[in-house]
Amino acid sequence: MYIAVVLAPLIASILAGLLGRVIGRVGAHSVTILGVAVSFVLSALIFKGQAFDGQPPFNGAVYTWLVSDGITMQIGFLIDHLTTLMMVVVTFVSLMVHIYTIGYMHDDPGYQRFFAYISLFTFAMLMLVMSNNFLQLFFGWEAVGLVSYLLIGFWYTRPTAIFANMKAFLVNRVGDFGFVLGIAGIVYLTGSLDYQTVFGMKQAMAQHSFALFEGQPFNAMTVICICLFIGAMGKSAQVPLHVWLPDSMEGPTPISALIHAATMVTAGIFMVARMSPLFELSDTARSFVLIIGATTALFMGFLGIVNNDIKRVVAYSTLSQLGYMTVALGVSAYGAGIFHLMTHAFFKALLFLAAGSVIMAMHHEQDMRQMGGLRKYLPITYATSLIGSLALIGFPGFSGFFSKDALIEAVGESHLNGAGYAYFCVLAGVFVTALYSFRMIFMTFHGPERMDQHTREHLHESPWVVTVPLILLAIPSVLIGWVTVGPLLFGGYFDGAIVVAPEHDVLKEMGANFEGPVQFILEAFRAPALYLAAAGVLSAYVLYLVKPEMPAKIRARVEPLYRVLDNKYGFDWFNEHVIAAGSRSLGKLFWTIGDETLIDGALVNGSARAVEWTSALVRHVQSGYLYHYAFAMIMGLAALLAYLLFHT
Amino acid sequence: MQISWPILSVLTWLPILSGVLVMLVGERQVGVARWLALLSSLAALAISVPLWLSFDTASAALQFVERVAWIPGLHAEYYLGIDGIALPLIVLTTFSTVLVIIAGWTVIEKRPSQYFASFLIMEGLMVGVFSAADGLLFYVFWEAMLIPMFIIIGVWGGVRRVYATIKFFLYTFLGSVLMLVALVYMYLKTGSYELAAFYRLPLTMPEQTLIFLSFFAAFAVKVPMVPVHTWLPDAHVEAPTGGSVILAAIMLKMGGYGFLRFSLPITPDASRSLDWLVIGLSLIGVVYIGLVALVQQDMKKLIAYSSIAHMGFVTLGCFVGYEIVASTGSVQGATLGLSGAMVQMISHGLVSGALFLCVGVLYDRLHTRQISAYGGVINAMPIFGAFMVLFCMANAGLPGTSGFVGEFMVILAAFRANFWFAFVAATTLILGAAYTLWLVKRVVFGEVGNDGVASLKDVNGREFLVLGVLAVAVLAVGVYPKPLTDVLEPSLKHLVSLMMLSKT
Amino acid sequence: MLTTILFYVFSAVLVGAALGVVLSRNPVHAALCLVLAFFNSAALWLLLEAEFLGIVLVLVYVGAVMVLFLFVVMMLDINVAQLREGFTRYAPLGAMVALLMIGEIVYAVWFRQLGVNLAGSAPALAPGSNTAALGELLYSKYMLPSELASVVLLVAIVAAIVLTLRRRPNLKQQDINAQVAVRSIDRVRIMKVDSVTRS
Amino acid sequence: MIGLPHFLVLAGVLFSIAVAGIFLNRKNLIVLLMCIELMLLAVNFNFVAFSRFFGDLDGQIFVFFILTVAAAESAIGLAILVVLFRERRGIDVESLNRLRG
Repeated sequence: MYIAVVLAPLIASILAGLLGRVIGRVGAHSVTILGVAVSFVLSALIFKGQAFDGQPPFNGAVYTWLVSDGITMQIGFLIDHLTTLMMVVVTFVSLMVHIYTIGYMHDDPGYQRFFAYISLFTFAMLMLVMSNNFLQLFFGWEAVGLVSYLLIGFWYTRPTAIFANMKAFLVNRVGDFGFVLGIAGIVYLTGSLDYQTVFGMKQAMAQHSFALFEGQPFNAMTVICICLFIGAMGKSAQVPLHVWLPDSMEGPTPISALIHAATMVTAGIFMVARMSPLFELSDTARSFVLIIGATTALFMGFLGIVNNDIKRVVAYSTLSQLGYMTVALGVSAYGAGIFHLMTHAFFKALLFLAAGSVIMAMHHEQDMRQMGGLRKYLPITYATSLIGSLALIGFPGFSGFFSKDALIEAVGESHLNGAGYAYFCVLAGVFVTALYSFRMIFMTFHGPERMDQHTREHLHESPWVVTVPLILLAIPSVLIGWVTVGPLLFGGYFDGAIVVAPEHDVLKEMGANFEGPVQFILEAFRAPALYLAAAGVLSAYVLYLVKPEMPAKIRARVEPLYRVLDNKYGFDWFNEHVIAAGSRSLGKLFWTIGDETLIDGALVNGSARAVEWTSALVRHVQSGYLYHYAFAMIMGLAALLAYLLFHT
Repeated sequence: MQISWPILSVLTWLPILSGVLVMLVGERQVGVARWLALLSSLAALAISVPLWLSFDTASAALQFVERVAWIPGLHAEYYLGIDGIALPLIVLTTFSTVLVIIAGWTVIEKRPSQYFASFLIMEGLMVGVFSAADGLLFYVFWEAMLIPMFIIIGVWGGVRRVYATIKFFLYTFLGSVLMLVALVYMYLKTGSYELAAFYRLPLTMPEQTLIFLSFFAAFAVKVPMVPVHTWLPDAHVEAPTGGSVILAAIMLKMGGYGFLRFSLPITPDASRSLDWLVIGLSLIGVVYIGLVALVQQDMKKLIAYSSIAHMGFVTLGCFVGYEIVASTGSVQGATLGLSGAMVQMISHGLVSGALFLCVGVLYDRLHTRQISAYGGVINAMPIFGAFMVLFCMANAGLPGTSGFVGEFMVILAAFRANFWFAFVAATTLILGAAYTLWLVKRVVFGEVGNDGVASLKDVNGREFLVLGVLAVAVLAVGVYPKPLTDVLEPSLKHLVSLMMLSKT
Repeated sequence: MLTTILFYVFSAVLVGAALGVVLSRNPVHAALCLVLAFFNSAALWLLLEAEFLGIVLVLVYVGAVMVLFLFVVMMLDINVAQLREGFTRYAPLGAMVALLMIGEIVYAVWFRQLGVNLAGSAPALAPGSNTAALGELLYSKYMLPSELASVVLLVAIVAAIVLTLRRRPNLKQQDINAQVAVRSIDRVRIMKVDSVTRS
Repeated sequence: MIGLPHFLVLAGVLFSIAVAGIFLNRKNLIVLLMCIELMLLAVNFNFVAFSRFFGDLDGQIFVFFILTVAAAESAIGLAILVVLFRERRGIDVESLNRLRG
């Protein structure tokens, strides 16, 4: 039954991909939607079974991939509370995106190919989420990276798209580089790839240490966890490896919603939560995670304020929300992290799809400065994106509120070193998030209409096939928090899957005085976060509606700061000029000097020339004159005779 | 089921004789020659199937043994026998020769019958190399194998083919002459050329070092390892498509096979003391060649350099066993490294063979290999574009394709030996992806480069068949490599036991 | 006592003749000096009681070879003047080389016997004539080599003829074979002539 | 008393003169041939002297063979000379260097 969940989208994608021409456009999207729907229903059933009927978690192998030198590598499934939750989220969002794409990609020549890719993506994500060993996790990890490469570069004739997809794949590969080293470390210590055996031997691993640099042993657990987290950073776009996410907006909007908001980027968070037993044993690794998460949360938020492309603003908000989830993992509040992941999946997918519908209405215009006052023309999109933004900034009662506030409180409680800095970042982040999300709302839906006349006539609400997913996503953005905060956060829903050391268990302390969602909301009025959010909304209102010329003045005064923010802290410049250009010039150096002149020139052709030179020299001895030869003979004879006489 | 008839001799001599026959059929009935070549290569492939099925994967001893006196004076015997290490390589040989003959079907106009004949003869000789269990017989096949490739590159090659083929021939020949010296020396000490006798022969340390270095000279050139690799890009650029497929798929494996069959078991102590040299060169190879591949302008040169980087993994996998014992004291992981090296050889054979075929497909249409001459090929040739992306992903080592399996196992073993080995080896993930994706971006994706590209016709039936079969093979090894590793496991365990015991 | 004097006289003349051959301007002079050299060596050989060889030397060399040389010299009208320049430039080097060689040989033979006892005087001769002994030895132990020697001579003769023979193009010669091989039909032709009655 | 060394020295002197002759003579091929004859004569000298002083007739038999060879050699030498002359109108050694490397 579990295999069906995975195979359904795979078969659908193969059908749509290879037989695209044969089954036509309608055939393609119906096959893939059927496949994803099947896996959604099945995962919902499994979720119900596990969550309500108390079925035990399932851990079994499908087939043995490889046996070598005592290490058996298998493909298998581990279905427990954490996996079922992720499965439901993935399949639900994927279903919404599938339906949404019918409208969005309506007149695109690569229609079947697109459906094939997104259902292939669902297959890869499910393989990643449901795996019970590191090999399959890594397979899912890279397959997801591949499909995102294919999807970002879907319109392969656009130079910016094919540059963005290569960049995305390479940055993911840098993350996978660390991930593979982590896996290799685990295999070195435990001799197996299976979660159960690895978690079983975690105490032994913690004692072990690697002498990376002579004489300086590093705790093995720290090294492995940091390596694994590097992989997560690559996939969930944490600070140094985040550069690919904003560029991945080059791809069609549905994939931004599916991949770059809801599922793929959360793979890193899921992986760290799954590896909680390992991360619990190394404080340094967790504080590393905490600091990276906090920096991403705050500093990516700033970029959101400055950017004018609607999709990029949402992308930066995703980056900062991912920072929040990483912070939650850092303070061992894995449950809060996953809870925020789930709620974020819904309202972020909603925001992306809403942005998509705005772009569709504006005939692929993405610059917010050309928009304004769309409230009248796109009522449903306006309503749903408002709900999404409220959920995003943590408006009391909305899903975002429960997960974000719980997360902020958890950071407050934790006393891991680096928690202070993280608490500050998280709180400042709340203000920044509120500022940029409502800046987006006001610039697009309120204020003067800045678009030109031609587009204004054609402004009309998107067809039902776009708006229905929006509404379907809006509902959970509001209710999901209310319903699930009790059982999920404090009810011990994750106990089976996530192991938290008692002294770190921040959620248990918070859970002590938690009586219900209503009490939680009232509780929030005492916490600073709420007021910061309100301040953010207010300042956005003032800056962008009441006095629209104010932002220009502020920018003039803090010109250098603005320029730093504008070119995204110089990461892109650094990657292009230092890393890419550096390795190219190094390669050229190696090739021209190393290969061409040194090895080829000196050794190979050099020896050939040496032979040629000596033979030319020797040729002159054969002069052709008899007397030269006679002379040579006599000299030889004389020398021989002399040797014979004077030497023996 | 036990094989009664001498399967290995048939597998060696059938292609050679049919090659001669194809040559005799000559230029008049080219059609007949072509079909005869295809039939004989299919026959060889058909024979290799029972070879695989009736191979007993439990024992590490030589199987399908044939032993007849050959040169009594020199005590050299016509002694054939294969074990788990040789079997996959033989099947890879027969498999890729069929593909090469199909691929070169109508493409070759100049003397096609001799073209096919030289491939068949080379196939027979290569099977001979893999199945020879007698030192002299191995050497004869080893040198004879060079001649067909010399002719293929020399006659049907590109513009600078003469320079390339002479360089290729002299380079490999110089190395292997030293090997002959070592073989003769050991013959004088044991009285026969039988490999098993060489394995048992006790050798002092200085002897072992000299013998190891002479073997190293022969096999390092063949692998090719970094300092002696400059012949490969020239040979590949100038070789015809079929030639560079066979060169990449099989010829490079000779070096790796040689290490496993000769250097490790015969001179274990010298290998142990000099393993830092091999590992160092392989790691340099991975990074240095990776960067060099990044800046190539010629597609075939880029793939040639990438295959050098991949082969760096093979040598790393072979010799990492010693470092594992040195650092962890236990042998656990040595066999993993070795089987990773073997799987990497097989997968590299498939993947780079396929990539060369792809470049061949483009070359047949536009007669240029420069990357700048292409762009947006996928618009004109969508099916070919899909194949090209798949094989490039396999070349970058994507899990689910065969490229990943070997590299993953070698990295696991390397980590056990030393963190930094794994660290440098793992950089291939980044470098490999970098140069391959950049190739894909500039060639396959993007706007239609020029009208030449716009006029490209998509893959025809023949090419689709060849690329399709290779794609299936690459995915099969990637998704389910168990049957391959099961064949390797016992012989590699036996090899590790030989490797580790000291002979001084 | 007499033999010593004779030896020195003959060797002196011999060396003089040899120098003459080498240094003479005119090839004819050189040839004649060589003849003189041969005669002197024949004499010396007689001193050594190798009388048959001495006579043979004179007969073969002087009789045949030197005649040949003179004949050739006469036939080819070589202008003597042109042949002589360039001689003096290398004279010192040549002389120095010769002296070096002579010095070494003399040193070798005279001062360092290198284990060979050269000193002793000549042993008594066996009875009977030297020629008879030579002949008997020649046809017993050296039968085969002498046959080979004759073959060498034959080859030389044939080679000399082949090298120098020139066949003039329009030479009218009898070709016996062709004459013998003629058949009747080559020469006789049957004609049909209608009869004419004389008036 | 005339001993074997005397004869050997004489033969040595003859031989050296002959070789110097070859070396000095830059022009005349005939003198060259004569010098060769002279050399062979010196060799014969040695043979005869050794055979006489060691009482072994074999040496003298060898002189026969040297004689035949010398005769054959000079015959062919002169034949070549004639052909050369016919070809070149001159027989100076200087121009005969076509067989160079």
